[in-house]
Amino acid sequence: MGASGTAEPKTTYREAMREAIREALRSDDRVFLMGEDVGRYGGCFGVSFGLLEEFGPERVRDTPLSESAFVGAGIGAALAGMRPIVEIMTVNFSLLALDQILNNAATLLHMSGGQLPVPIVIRMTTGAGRQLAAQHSHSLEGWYAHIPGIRVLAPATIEDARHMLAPALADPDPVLIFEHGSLYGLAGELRPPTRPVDLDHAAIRRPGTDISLITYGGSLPKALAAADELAAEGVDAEVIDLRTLRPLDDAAVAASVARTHRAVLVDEAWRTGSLAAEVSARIAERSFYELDAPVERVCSAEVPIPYARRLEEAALPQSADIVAAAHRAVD
Amino acid sequence: MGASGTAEPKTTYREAMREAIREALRSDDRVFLMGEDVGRYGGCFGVSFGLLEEFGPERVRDTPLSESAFVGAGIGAALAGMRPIVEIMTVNFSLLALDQILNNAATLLHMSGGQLPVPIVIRMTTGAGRQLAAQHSHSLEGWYAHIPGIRVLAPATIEDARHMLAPALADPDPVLIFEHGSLYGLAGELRPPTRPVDLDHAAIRRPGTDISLITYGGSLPKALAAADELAAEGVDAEVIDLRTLRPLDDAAVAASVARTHRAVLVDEAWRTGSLAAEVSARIAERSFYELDAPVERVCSAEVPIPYARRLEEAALPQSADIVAAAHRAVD
Amino acid sequence: MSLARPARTRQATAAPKPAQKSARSSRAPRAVPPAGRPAARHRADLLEAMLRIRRFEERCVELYSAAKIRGFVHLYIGEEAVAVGVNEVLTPEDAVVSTYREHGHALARGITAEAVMAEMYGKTTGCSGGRGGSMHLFDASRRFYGGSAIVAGGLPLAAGLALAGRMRGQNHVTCCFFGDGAFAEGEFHETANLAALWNLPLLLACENNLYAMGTALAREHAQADLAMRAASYGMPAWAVDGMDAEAVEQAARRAVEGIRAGTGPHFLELRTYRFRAHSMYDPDRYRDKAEVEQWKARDPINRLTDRMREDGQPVDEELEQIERRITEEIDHAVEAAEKAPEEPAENLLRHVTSARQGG
Amino acid sequence: MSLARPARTRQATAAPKPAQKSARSSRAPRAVPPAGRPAARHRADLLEAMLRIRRFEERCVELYSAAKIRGFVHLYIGEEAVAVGVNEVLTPEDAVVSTYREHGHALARGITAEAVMAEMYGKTTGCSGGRGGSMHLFDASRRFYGGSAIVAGGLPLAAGLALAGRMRGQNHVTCCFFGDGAFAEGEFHETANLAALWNLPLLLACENNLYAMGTALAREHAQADLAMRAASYGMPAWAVDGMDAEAVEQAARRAVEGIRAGTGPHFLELRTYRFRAHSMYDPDRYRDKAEVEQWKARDPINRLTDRMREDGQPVDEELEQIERRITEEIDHAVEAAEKAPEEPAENLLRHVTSARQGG
Ligand SMILES: Cc1ncc(C[n+]2csc(CCOP(=O)(O)OP(=O)(O)O)c2C)c(N)n1
Ligand SMILES: Cc1ncc(C[n+]2csc(CCOP(=O)(O)OP(=O)(O)O)c2C)c(N)n1
Ligand SMILES: [Mg+2]
Ligand SMILES: [Mg+2]
Repeated sequence: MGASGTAEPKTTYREAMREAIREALRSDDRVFLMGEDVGRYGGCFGVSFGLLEEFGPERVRDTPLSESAFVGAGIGAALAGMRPIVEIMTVNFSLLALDQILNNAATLLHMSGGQLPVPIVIRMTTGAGRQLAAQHSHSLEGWYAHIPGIRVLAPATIEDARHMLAPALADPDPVLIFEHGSLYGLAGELRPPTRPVDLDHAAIRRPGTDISLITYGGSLPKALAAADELAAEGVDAEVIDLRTLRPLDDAAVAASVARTHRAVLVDEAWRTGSLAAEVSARIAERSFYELDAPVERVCSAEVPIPYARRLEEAALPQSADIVAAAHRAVD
Repeated sequence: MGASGTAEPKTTYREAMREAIREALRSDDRVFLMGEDVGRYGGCFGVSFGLLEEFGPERVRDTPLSESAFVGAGIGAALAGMRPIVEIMTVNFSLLALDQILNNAATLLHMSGGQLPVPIVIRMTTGAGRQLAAQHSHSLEGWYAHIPGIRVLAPATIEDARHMLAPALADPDPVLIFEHGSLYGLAGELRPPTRPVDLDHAAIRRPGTDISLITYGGSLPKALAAADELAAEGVDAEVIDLRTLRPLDDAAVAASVARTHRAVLVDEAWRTGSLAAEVSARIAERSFYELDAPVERVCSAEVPIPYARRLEEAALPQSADIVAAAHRAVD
Repeated sequence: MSLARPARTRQATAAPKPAQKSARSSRAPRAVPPAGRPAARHRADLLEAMLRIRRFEERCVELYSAAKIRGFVHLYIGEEAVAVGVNEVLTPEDAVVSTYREHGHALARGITAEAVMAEMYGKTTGCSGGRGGSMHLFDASRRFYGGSAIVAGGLPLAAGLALAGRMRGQNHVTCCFFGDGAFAEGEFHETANLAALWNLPLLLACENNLYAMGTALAREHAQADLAMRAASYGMPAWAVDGMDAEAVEQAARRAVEGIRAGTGPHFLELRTYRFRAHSMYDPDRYRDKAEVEQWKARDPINRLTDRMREDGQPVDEELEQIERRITEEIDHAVEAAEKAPEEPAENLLRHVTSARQGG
Repeated sequence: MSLARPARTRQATAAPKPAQKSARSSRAPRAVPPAGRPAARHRADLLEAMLRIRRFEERCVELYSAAKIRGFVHLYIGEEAVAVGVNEVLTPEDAVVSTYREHGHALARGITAEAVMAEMYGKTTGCSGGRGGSMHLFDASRRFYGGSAIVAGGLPLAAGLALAGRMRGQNHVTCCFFGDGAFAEGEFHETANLAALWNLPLLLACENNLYAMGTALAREHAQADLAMRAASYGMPAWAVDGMDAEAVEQAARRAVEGIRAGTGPHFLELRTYRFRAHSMYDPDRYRDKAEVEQWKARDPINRLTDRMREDGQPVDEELEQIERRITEEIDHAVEAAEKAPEEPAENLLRHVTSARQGG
């Protein structure tokens, strides 16, 4: 990867993320990176490789296996004026720090009557698909999107991986960034942002007129593949990438549904209580009279994700499932 | 409270719960109660008062402040053939044990290919309304309802408080029971169950024809009050108590909506990502062509629940909000 | 209940560890007054600070009965020497993290009775704008970071405040109060290890009042010598008589000097007792009345006045003046709280986020 | 990286505690064979058990490269003496809780290479029906409770298994394996306290291999003498040479005898080292190659064979036979796994709940 800090000719999602962190560490001495194995090991998924050498152990800080303590310490450091980027290896381990996130990070500003903003960024890997079995395959970002006081991001493209971190760090409130494990290897040209990167709006990744495929994160490539397949059949699908899971960009969803009158929601979480349920409820509230067919949800089966490949594939949303759901909605 | 074990003339929700626990301890020596202050103190909300004296410290077991350890120990004891009832004082502290619940209790059966059922019952108080402020007012049962492998109960009546525990203990899988803090004082006549108590079905708490008010737990009294108010205006509301939050009784919801064609969902959780979102999504999927108006949700405002009474009242669903939502749906 | 006896200040038996990090004994000689403040004056200050807390909370009890204050209220009565003694050695730049039993910490830190009372009334003039209540007092200007109702939840936060101070090159100390019950939570252990590993400027002030709600120390902890266990993390740790403000102050001074000198976190086990129930909801059925009376005989306020008397200080006049000042202060606080405005419901969504309206 | 040196078995410096709960020293004399088994035979058994693990995992590496096995795979190579030594003293009625680095524990416990291999192939004949994979091996009939991929997540479970045994009047021991990294998690501390407080029949077997992924012991722990810290909970705790199967067996026997005699939980710090990377994904860039070589010189398999040779046992013929048996066993396991059926996708929702179909 290059070191220029802005646009590069060819990069991966992993490198884009790393470059974003590097830029943050360079440009603001209040920023530091902290988490398990972010330093010597180079990050569980290699995101922070090389940063320890560049910035030293004070600013690229390996922690013991103590999720609650180091996430809480990040919150405390943010209270005291730092801009910590805390990496939790994966969302699966974030449960151990959930109390700190919900009861401290998300709550201190309000509880203190506005005195204590918490400018922390917490990054973690999410999702399934690599045969890591039941305890290592969660998609819990929908839970986090339930919590008032925080912002939840799900970069699904190289551009968002590269450009969401700076505004996240500029946000005075806690921001959680969910990086789907299957995206790190995504490679492509990193284009400079076409408009100033904002964290408030969903993106239309593929415009279309017949049906809206609404998704985020690791499911975006699957939705795009499904849209291609549908196009071949003559169904023109619009693909919406939510990007920000909290606050949700209702307007973008409603606008898309107003164009297409049909929606398929794709979310790798278990169906019941998924973020897709919330999007569906909002469509029902806001676009009730626009809908020509029931909203479809393509989610994970309600099962602890199994190891065996065939079972795991059956448990997770696949492009074919999206296509089938679109057929149901269009027919 | 009486000691007869079955029906009593006059009782409270708290006493009904206690009687259910007493009966369980008496009738099965594999059952024990474990949690913070369940013994000498008599339970944070007085539910287990007197049980230590009756059953001794082995079976009514005070634990240190170690939510993860004692919930996990309950899971281990269940694996080894016991039938633990673990009390987590309140849902607010359950986050510290969430990893154990999600990654062990809910997962071991599947991960082990069916070898390891986990017959544990975990009880906890939930909800707001007593000016306990942001860290003590959560309604997170919707999160638990997201987890495959567990059953989630929300007894909202004295009868359910008294009679849900036995079938919960008989269930070979983990069962979570959420007791809304505002219900403990509920007093009334404890009628013997009209039909065998089951954990699979929602209950119609008030039949009606014009609109369905669908709720559970601590919001049931509010929904019933709203129904009375609506009745005075000539609107005949049906009140559905979900009772079991996982698995949801879709059929009961769909049947009610098929009768009334309008629905208001009442849920004390924050609106975004609430259980009400899931119910709304299911109505959209199953009853799309039955609906005459958008489904309404009456939930908590998206704010850490404030201490000040006026603010807390404004944050939580009130009967008046339910009535107003019903008006919107009916108009 | 063998452990629920008044404990003498005594040497913490510490495990062997690196030379500069040894547990030392702490006895309870008269505290050395801070330079420039005569001993008699200093003692009167300690006394006033403790009495302010005592009288303030006694008023809270009345107001709670009158339904002016709601929610969970946890009284500090009996434990005043701890907050007051520790606070003496902290500077305004130091940071404090507290628990739900925090009136004493807040008042000792200098948050006015008016601001605390208004908070408990849920008024806009409260130190948290009425949104926090008794369990969530905050004052950013005094670096008082509240106010946590999740047992042990403040500990990681405190480690972070300490870390930030160090990274920013400030020589500040962060003091975190927590209870004997909190010591059983995993978060305490993770934080103790992190703080010792990173050599953070953190004072771990464990208020061992022998109970976590209704659970006595011996039923919470396999090994009840908390200072010794803390020492196993490789940090200096003492047990201190928490019923003696001067002893607390002296122990805290030594700890804070060590912390400022760069020797990393220190642990104080402050042996104390709450004279009242756990909270206003608690029927207090799990303790012997005799035990409570035994501890009341060691009331930190009487202890200090007795000592002043022994040393020939004119304590009775002093007391009269102090009591008058405090009564006025509290009367005024109540009056002001009564009159203060409530936040209108339209403002419900304020302060959920800084950047945008709502959550 | 000063702590990442081969450690000698030595006395754990324990904090003072009640008389029957004292930390004792453990040296590494030749293990006393279980009654009725001649020493030579016993050693050959230990050797075979270790070699089975070693060869099995070497095959796993090949199969992983061939994409027959997927997911996360954590090798135990180098640590075999721990699983084998501890297992020797457990009865079939005892319970075992393990981690994601568990092939060794599973094989030592008697789960067949065939069942483990099939599991890693994701086949229905696997010991978890193919749903668990390398990190989640289970065998209820052997009271082998897996298989946890959340670091420290098995510890509370183990306490509960121990509690249930005691409540049911059985004299069983529960053995929980976990790493030096897990010792930093709050869950370890909560569990240690609970177990000691309730005097549970629990063996806490801490596999200190000096690293948690890429983080060396000295960067995880402020105080790296884990046995000493465990002793602060008031339980007997030893450090043991985990590269010596006989030393491990002897230490475990003493601990388990104590546990069965009712003296509550015991802690063993088993000082060991993994010769391979943390997992198949790990490029292993954080350790000195020289350090790895130094530890390989202490290979527990060579250690035992050398000792057998010294004592005049005919180890070479023995080895030849063992290797032949094991090769056959593993060949057969791979063959069987290759042939075994996959669970059809229609059965996806099986075993989510026992009572109903689906979640
Ligand atoms: C994580 C968590 N568990 C349980 C509670 C309920 N609770 C509140 S205070 C308390 C006792 C705490 O005891 P200790 O730490 O000794 O402090 P003390 O109240 O004695 O000052 C308990 C169990 C809580 N608030 N948070
Ligand atoms: C709670 C949690 N945090 C992080 C991880 C990722 N992780 C897996 S293994 C491991 C290292 C554990 O080290 P240790 O306990 O020493 O066991 P070892 O791998 O050395 O056998 C880490 C950080 C995890 N699985 N669970
Ligand atoms: Mg206490
Ligand atoms: Mg290790």
